[in-house]
Amino acid sequence: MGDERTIKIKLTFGGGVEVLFSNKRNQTIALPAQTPASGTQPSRPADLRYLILWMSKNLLTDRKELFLDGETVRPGILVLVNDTDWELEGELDYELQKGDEVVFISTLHGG
Amino acid sequence: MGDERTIKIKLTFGGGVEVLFSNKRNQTIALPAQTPASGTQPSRPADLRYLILWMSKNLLTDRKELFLDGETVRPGILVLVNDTDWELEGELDYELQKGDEVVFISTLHGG
Amino acid sequence: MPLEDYKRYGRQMILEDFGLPAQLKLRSARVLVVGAGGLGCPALQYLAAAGVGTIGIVDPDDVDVSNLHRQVLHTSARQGWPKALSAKAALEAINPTLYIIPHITSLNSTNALPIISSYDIVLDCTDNPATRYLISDACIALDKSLVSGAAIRYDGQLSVYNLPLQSGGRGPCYRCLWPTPPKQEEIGTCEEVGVLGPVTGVIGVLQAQTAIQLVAELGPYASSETATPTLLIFSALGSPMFRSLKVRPRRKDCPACGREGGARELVERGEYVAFCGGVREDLEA
Amino acid sequence: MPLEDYKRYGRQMILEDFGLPAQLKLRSARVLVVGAGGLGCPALQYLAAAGVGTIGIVDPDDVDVSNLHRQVLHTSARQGWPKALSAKAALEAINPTLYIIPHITSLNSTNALPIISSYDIVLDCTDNPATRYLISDACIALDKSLVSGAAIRYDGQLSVYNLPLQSGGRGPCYRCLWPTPPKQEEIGTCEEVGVLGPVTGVIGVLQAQTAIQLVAELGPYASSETATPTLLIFSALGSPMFRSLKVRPRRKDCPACGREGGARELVERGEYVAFCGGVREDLEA
Ligand SMILES: [Zn+2]
Ligand SMILES: [Zn+2]
Repeated sequence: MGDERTIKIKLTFGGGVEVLFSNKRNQTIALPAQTPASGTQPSRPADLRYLILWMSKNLLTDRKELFLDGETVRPGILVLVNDTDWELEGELDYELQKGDEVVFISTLHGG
Repeated sequence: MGDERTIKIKLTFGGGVEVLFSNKRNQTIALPAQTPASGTQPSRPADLRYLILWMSKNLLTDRKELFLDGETVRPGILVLVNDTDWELEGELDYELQKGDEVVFISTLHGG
Repeated sequence: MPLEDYKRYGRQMILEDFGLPAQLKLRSARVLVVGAGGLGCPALQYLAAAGVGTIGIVDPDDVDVSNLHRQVLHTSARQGWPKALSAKAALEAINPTLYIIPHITSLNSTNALPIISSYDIVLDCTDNPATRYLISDACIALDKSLVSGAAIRYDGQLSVYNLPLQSGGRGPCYRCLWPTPPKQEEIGTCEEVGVLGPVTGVIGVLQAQTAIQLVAELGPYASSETATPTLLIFSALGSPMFRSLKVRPRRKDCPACGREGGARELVERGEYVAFCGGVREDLEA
Repeated sequence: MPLEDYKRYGRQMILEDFGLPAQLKLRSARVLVVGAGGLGCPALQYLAAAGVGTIGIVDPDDVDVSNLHRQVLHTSARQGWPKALSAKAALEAINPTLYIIPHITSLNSTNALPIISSYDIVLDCTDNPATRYLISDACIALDKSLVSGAAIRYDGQLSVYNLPLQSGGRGPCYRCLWPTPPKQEEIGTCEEVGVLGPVTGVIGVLQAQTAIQLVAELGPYASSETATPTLLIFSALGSPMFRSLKVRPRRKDCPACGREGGARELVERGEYVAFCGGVREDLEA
């Protein structure tokens, strides 16, 4: 079940965000536990900033602009870690733990 | 937050079982991590058998016969560990882990 | 299907995995709702609106003013009507094309098998422990899925008993989960304990939704999916309000589903204890 | 309170923490439901049944046959009626003692403040993104709690915006959570995408329940409790079906609730984008 260099993360999509990710509501991924070192940037433990980058490279099927806004997600998308708004958890700097579940949802307008 | 000799367990009651436990739906307890040795019985890690005994001694406010049936719970009460029926988890022999949540519920008849 | 039906059901027919096939399954489905009370009213509303072609309603009682805070199909003007007829009138106003069959009777060991046998799926919307065991036994005997709801005070529960599994088998019955009823002193099922209307509403609507999904083979009930037996518990006072619990498979020693013919014997023996001091409760929820 | 009311509301008045005080709070409450569609119908039913004394209904549209698979207050015979009047007729049949105020109009930047100001609590049962921002801004400007529901396809969401907190402050507004609307291509809010009736039913009933609990100060909304801002998400296809998510406090830089007078300016400026290619959507859910 994965080696020490990756951590298992559960991803959940809702409110329409799933259409950007192969229309799957749930995925479990093996995320590198450390970010790759690059130039002057040393490696660091995987955080949400890295997860979003990783997702956009590995999972996003198309239309990056509907998910990404620079290094973060579009303001129309709410991100929750283990059922809590990421704003309460440090946002992009939150360090992911094995088994964490990250939810990406968009608002629904219908009724 | 508790010493090594106890483990924190969350208890949840529903469907009327809560009236046997001070009418509280949720409690967090510090359960001894090992059962006390007694006579020929050596100490063992705390399991659901021990939790039920411990609850009946420490939490049950009255009317033991509405909760207990010998060393287990009355057949009218469903026990779930981390949202799963204890029958799928080894029942009385399930060894409790730090942070486990145990739910005790009774059926509702109304409508 | 008539053009009018395409207009009426269009907003659900365009759903992914729905379409004409699901609509036709609903039209040919026969669903029995036992109890036209707090749970039965919202369940019936959404079954009828969605186009379930044949709907049976079992209820022996008349509409009383004390029902109206939660039993939303009945009206002040229909006080005194049999609930099964009041509900039928309300459903025909929503959707005149359906076949609605009122059964103005309580379910008992004599009529349970003949009534249930002519339906595909049963919704338990009663509030009577004895009737809950009877309905479950009859559904086992007749191999019907049972969408069971319950609500009291601020709490509700929802489960599908005898759920068809991908393995070809069936999930547990009511007796597998609840081999003996709770004692009277424990939970006050029998006194007048009160219930918040929307609690019955939420559970009743979810019963209709589950029945629609079973009939139309949607979501967890699609043939490609593996629906697992769960118990949804709800509390209006809880935080979170909903929890989904994974429950056991059938008990091998269950007197109803554990051996061939067991359930039918139980129904025919008819020893459904009058749990509440011998006095039969109202059937209605 | 008249004896008739004790009979009608008895089964909820005997609930723990309910009683006569809660019933009187409901009777004197004024609740506005914006949208008498898929969410508004079940919400209105349970508000009226429970005895909310004054209920306003905002909807500019007429009953159409395509509504009837989910908008359970309307009937085949009332096709063509303004929904606000059809809903009023249905509610008066359930509970003739209430004061039901139809507003046959869409909410806009001119009428939002005057209409909302005469109510205590607002239910957003619309399906129009522009109206959702407008209602939220108006509720911030007027300091009203907003019980917001949404449903599309198999999915639903429920949240209380501007929730009174024990600290004396208020929870986030709609803009705090959703500062910019989703793009049109992303989620198809604008095409006809379909919705399963019971999904609107579950969310609508929960909106009524939440409003009743806010008015009667029940459960998490009791003055002794600490209600925290949450977003309930629901999917009929999900397993589990419900999840409760803990959301952020107010954004300090929110243009509506982040500074005194901001929300009123937004309403008065009235620049609510017609998100869907300039065509106003149906208000009804
Ligand atoms: Zn069984
Ligand atoms: Zn705000």
